[in-house]
Amino acid sequence: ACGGGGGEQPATSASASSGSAAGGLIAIITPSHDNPFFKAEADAAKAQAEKLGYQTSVASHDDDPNKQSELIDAAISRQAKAIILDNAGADASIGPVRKATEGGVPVFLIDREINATGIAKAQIVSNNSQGAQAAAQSFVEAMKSKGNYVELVGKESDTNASVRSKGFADVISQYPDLKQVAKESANWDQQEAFTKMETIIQKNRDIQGVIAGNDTMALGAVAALKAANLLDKVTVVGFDGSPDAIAAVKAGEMHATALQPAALGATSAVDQADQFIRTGKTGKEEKQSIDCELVTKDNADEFGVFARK
Amino acid sequence: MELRAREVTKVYGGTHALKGVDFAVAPGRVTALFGENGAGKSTLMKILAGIEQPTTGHVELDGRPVRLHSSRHAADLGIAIIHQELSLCQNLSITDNLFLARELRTGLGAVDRAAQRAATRAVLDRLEEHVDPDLLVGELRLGQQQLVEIARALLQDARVLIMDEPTSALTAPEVEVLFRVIRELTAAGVAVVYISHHLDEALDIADDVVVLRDGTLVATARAGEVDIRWIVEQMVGRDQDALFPTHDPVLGQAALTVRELTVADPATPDRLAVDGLSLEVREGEIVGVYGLMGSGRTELLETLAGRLRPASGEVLLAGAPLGGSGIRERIARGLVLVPEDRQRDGLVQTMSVGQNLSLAALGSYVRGLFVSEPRERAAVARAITDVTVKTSGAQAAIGSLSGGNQQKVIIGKALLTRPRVLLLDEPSRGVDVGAKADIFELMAAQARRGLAVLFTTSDAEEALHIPDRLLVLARGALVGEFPRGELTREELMRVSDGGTAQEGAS
Amino acid sequence: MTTTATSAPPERAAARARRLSVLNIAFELRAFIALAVLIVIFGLLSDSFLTVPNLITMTKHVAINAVIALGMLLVILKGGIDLSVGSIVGLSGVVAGELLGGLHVGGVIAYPPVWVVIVLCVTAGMAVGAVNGVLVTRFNVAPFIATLGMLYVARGAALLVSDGATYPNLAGNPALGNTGFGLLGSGRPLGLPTSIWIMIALAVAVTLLLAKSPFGRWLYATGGNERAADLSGVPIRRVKTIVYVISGACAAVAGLIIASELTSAAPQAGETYELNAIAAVVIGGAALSGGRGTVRGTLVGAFVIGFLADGLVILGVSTFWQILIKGAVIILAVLLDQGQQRFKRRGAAAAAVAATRHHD
Amino acid sequence: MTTTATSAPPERAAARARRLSVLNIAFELRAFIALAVLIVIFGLLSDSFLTVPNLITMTKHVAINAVIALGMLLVILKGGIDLSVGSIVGLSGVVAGELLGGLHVGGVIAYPPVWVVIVLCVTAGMAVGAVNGVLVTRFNVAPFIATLGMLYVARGAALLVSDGATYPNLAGNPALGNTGFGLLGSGRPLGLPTSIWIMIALAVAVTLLLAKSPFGRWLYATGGNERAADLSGVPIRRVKTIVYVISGACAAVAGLIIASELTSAAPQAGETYELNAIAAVVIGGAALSGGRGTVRGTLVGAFVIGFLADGLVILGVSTFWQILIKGAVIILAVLLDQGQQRFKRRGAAAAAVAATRHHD
Ligand SMILES: Nc1ncnc2c1ncn2[C@@H]1O[C@H](COP(=O)(O)OP(=O)(O)OP(=O)(O)O)[C@@H](O)[C@H]1O
Ligand SMILES: Nc1ncnc2c1ncn2[C@@H]1O[C@H](COP(=O)(O)OP(=O)(O)OP(=O)(O)O)[C@@H](O)[C@H]1O
Ligand SMILES: O[C@@H]1[C@H](O)[C@H](O)CO[C@H]1O
Ligand SMILES: [Mg+2]
Ligand SMILES: [Mg+2]
Repeated sequence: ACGGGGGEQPATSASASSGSAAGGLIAIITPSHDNPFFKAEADAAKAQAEKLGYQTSVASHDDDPNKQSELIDAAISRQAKAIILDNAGADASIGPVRKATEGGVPVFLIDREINATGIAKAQIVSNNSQGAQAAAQSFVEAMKSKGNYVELVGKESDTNASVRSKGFADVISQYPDLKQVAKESANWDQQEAFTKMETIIQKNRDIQGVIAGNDTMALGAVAALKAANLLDKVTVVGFDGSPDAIAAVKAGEMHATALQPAALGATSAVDQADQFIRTGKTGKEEKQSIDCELVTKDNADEFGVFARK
Repeated sequence: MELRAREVTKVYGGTHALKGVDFAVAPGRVTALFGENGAGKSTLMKILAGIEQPTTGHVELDGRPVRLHSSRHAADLGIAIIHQELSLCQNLSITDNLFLARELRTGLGAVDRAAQRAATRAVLDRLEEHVDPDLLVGELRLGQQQLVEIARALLQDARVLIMDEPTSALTAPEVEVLFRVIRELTAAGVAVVYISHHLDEALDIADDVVVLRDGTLVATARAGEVDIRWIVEQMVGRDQDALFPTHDPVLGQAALTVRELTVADPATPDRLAVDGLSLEVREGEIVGVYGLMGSGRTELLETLAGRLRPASGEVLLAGAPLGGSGIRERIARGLVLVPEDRQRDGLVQTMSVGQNLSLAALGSYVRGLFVSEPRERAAVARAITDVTVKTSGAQAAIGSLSGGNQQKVIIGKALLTRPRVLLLDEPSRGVDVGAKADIFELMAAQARRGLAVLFTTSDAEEALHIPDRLLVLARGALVGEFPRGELTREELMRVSDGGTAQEGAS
Repeated sequence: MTTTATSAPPERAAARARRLSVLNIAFELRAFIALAVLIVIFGLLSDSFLTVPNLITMTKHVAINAVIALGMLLVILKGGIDLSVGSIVGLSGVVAGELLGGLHVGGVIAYPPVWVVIVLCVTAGMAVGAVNGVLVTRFNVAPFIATLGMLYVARGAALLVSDGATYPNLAGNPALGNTGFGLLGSGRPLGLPTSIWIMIALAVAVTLLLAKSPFGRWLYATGGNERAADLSGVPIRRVKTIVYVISGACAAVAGLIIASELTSAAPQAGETYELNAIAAVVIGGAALSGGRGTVRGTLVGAFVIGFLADGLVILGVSTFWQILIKGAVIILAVLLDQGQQRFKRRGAAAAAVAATRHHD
Repeated sequence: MTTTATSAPPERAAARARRLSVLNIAFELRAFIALAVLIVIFGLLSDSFLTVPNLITMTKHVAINAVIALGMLLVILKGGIDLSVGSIVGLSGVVAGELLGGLHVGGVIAYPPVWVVIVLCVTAGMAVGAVNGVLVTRFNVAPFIATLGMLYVARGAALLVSDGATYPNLAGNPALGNTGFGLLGSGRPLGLPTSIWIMIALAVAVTLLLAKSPFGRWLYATGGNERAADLSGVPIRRVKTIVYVISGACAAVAGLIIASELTSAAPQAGETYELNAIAAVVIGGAALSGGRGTVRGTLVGAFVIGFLADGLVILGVSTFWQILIKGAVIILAVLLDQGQQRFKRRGAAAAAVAATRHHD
């Protein structure tokens, strides 16, 4: 398949057993491959692990905590050297992460935190709060500090959704002339965001802005606004910095997105895992946050797949 | 125990099944209940057995009004019923069926299989049916299933035993065994109600005779004082001789030729249902096939119609081999089957009378892409008059018709395909005398028009009177062939189970 | 000793029967009633609900489910069920994405025009349907299981072909002669979105198919009594296979509409859509056992589900309540049907008693 | 003129019956065969598959689906289907989370002990099942629709109660006397995880229920021929209601196991689990039309699905292939059944023809 925008990463198609056998197995578990964000982090982790001489296995838990738990069991059974995990819920994942740790398999979290420390060896997440605030700041400027706006929220079970929502609010609430006319969850999903946006427009066409918890939802909103001939009057801001969103920023359809350096986070998680496997230490704090970068028309050319070029 | 229905009325949807009927059964006697299809016999029995509630009126037990809430309640009061339609679970063993909802239990509350099995053996022995109690009912032949149904009623030690068409699938020897058991029961003071469309058989066993017509009780008598002619008159107000039309065949070419046909039984494939059978039916001829249950008549006809695949042999239509063609192609070439089981194979219950009639010939009403409504309507209207269906119109729901009229619709459907050969599997089964006469008249009329008619029957009188030529089948093989009038009833009986008896004895 | 039921005087009973039969007709429209109730409630609670643009938008949303449900109706009329439609929605989008991105044919990249893309997507849907049909008819696999298996197979295929990625830009390129895909979603011939026209066209086609063509009659007969249909010469296997093929085609069309609206195609599109389609058909009065059901009812069923979802969003009802209310409405709509049938039966009995009272 | 067929002497008929039943048993093992094939393939391809700890781990995973499937088996034996089990899994966890977090009773907070929590969770599952049962039996709603509605209602309820949030720490507090919940998931009496013991206990209980109790006979009868069962005095409504209640209870137990293993409860847990449970029952040889199916088969079906999923993960097969292969295996397992039956018929027919030829 010639992957679309999401798949442009020069995927290492090396077989799982490539590299020196000495390395052992690193299990990479992410929510699902249908979001370019998850795919990018899985691809980056896989590439880095194989570069370092490990075997890899890539699996997805579809945001089902029980399935995640089973995948972790499988990794323990296979005596994986480490697990790189984008988890299925900040609370629901604590038990399984502890199980892995107790089973001798260190866990390195990426993208999403869990509500416990001292269990995972590392929690490398984007600075969602900072990114959301940066996105909101840019949003406010484009809106000239006034007007009606809609917020699309992510999946309720994902802490990132609420952290970002709060980050948006922290900034926007300082501008009394910015009025939130609707706030709907679209579960990170493009089609759902499209339908909900269309309906919201029917309730109120007097909308000047849309701020979304991730880019798939932002792009769904763009499609709806375009269909309603409202896009040129509405500022859309997203989150993730997915290649599709960057293309939309370049095309002037979106105003901005907060890019999460997913590739960096995943690579660095693998590096730390490697370090830990070899030395028993990561040499880093457990909680690490990577700042997001604001992508606008001015700097859009500087970015590739969830990373600076 | 005396059971009585008082002024009982029953309304189903728009039909008035019973209109103020008074009916009583007496201990130690067999009451035979007669009536055409839809006269209300089963409905009356269902009310006595607690399965249906009367719309008005009530049931009395030993002179006291009772409300029988359920079949279970009636059973607890000593009323047992053998249902007209088999009501067995095919997926359970004989024993499980006999004790369903009356399981014997061990001290721990578990089902006491050993005790149940022993009791099952005993009751089956009484019916002279020696089969393994652990066999699934679905593996039994229809007649054996009916015996299981009877056995279940016997097990209940009822004081009133209602038998609604208990023998429709039984062989003559099996019927005799049943009659012996009935006499034992009445001797012990049990009241028996006996319903059958085999009028002679019912009159044989009866002490009292009751006739229902159109939901009303029209006559009662002592069995010794009446004969079949009288009963038929009471049932329909018409003479029995009208039942069998005269038919002088004008024979044409061979329309249907069958050579050395062998068919495996679809239910139990390691048995042959049709075994090296050859026959021929000519244009204008009515050929009958007589045989006992399980003799393979249905499989023969279904194979000819293209539903079953033969293991070997050849079928020719007007001299041309049919080869492996399917039902659709055979209908197109002029061969069509009226199946044995109306509800299961004949009717589409969700469609109207008209839609059922036109179904098989729909292609001939098509203009362009669509079915031409005027053409279809005209054909349907013609069919309704031709086969004399009594209905409020082509739009009526098929379920609103009586059994006989439903059967006529199926025949009408077959005739609309303009067949050259008409196959009818037990066209008179479960149909009352009036409709029977109509159906035979129809067959004769079609034969006069040059159709070849091949039909099966389980009724000896019909077998002797209707066909121009009679074939007798036993265990899938042809055991005899007789022109009309060359056979007596006794000879027919001997030929048809003769093969069985000789072989079984050897 | 004798107790008789209270017997109303004949005239009164007859009047009651007449009244009941009027009610009957009213109840036959129960899906309409459910829809009317929804519209009234939402109309009262929100000013923006009963505006023309909103009705159009909601209808556009309904169209996707309605298109799938029309195919599902045929399968259900046959007495089957098709759980694979949601996956076909995803697969169809993926095929579109793949083709619009260009086909590598012997070293060069060919860009098929949009109509070819559409035909091939629908063909892909029909192919999945054909597999369903063959499994059900030739191999006697229960429809629930055959299409459940294909639910996974088609979804897996969509994910494999796309490598899990979304096809981002389906607008096409004038230089390559493959623009126009977006019109399916955003076009508005005569002021109505294309998807509504597609729904209308499909509804008319299916209505004609069911009411006028021999195939329609065969389908009702097969669903009503397969054995009887078979013996009447109805080509039941063909009928049964074709309904799955049509259902697959309808789902593929829905997938195309979605991909075109978003001008992007995600392999996971359409998850759980089968449930909405089945619900629409059943709310519309069809029997899951086959042989009973209409296009009109199915459309109304789809409107009930779609208007409910959008109305709750307009009212700002929380997502969680939306889920719960949807379940309750599905059950209530079907309960209405039961109530109606019980009522009808009682009415008919009353009429019959009244009639005979007259005669006696 | 007269030709007579050979007639089998009684002994031969008996022998035939015996032969057939041996064939039957051999074929009844087809799910076993599928399982054996899987085990051999995975065992050959991966060293870590056939290790005792891995087999235990996989069986633990199987247990959750098996527990749900055992309840589903009863519903399917009755000729019904229960789509709401996945939502009950989520609801049960939420109830546990809510109760372990303390009940506000008139100003004070009460912490019920773990056994009370378990009882109440199972009761909640039974309550949903009872609603399913009442809808199906009293209101004649088709099982597919009734339980589809409850799928949404129960999920909505779980989300509303929890406000969408996960209950984070179900370990309990010694001070409050409500510890021990985690043991359900992490306990290992006699070296096996508790969930495996639960599965075994439930399997034994359901086997006894089906094979030994009158209720079992009634259930098979109701599924085989409801009208006949009714006429025989089987309390069919009660039977039908009870199977939904049991199914709800089983799903709730599965929800408890999951919550306990994760020591947290998410309201969205169990999504689409109904499909796995149905697949297990059907792969295990049950007929969706009712009246046919066994506990043994259902367990094997659950093992097939579970071992397949885990085995593919261990082999490192990509998620997308996993989905596709799962669908293919469901279809193939059921095809095996069809092949078997056809085979049986053809073989027997050939034998019959051959036998008579010999005699002639
Ligand atoms: N459940 C029912 N619903 C509607 N109508 C019914 C029902 N049962 C019977 N009827 C109608 O009531 C009438 C009497 O039927 P019933 O079965 O009692 O006749 P019967 O004398 O037993 O006929 P047969 O000889 O065919 O068994 C018929 O018109 C029949 O169509
Ligand atoms: N040995 C058997 N085991 C199971 N079912 C049988 C057996 N023999 C016959 N049957 C079934 O009993 C019914 C009647 O048998 P069959 O069709 O062979 O004979 P028939 O002469 O047509 O009898 P009928 O009077 O029922 O038409 C059929 O449904 C057939 O499948
Ligand atoms: O951070 C990720 C991404 O934003 C994605 O778009 C949705 O899931 C979140 O957890
Ligand atoms: Mg009757
Ligand atoms: Mg027959």
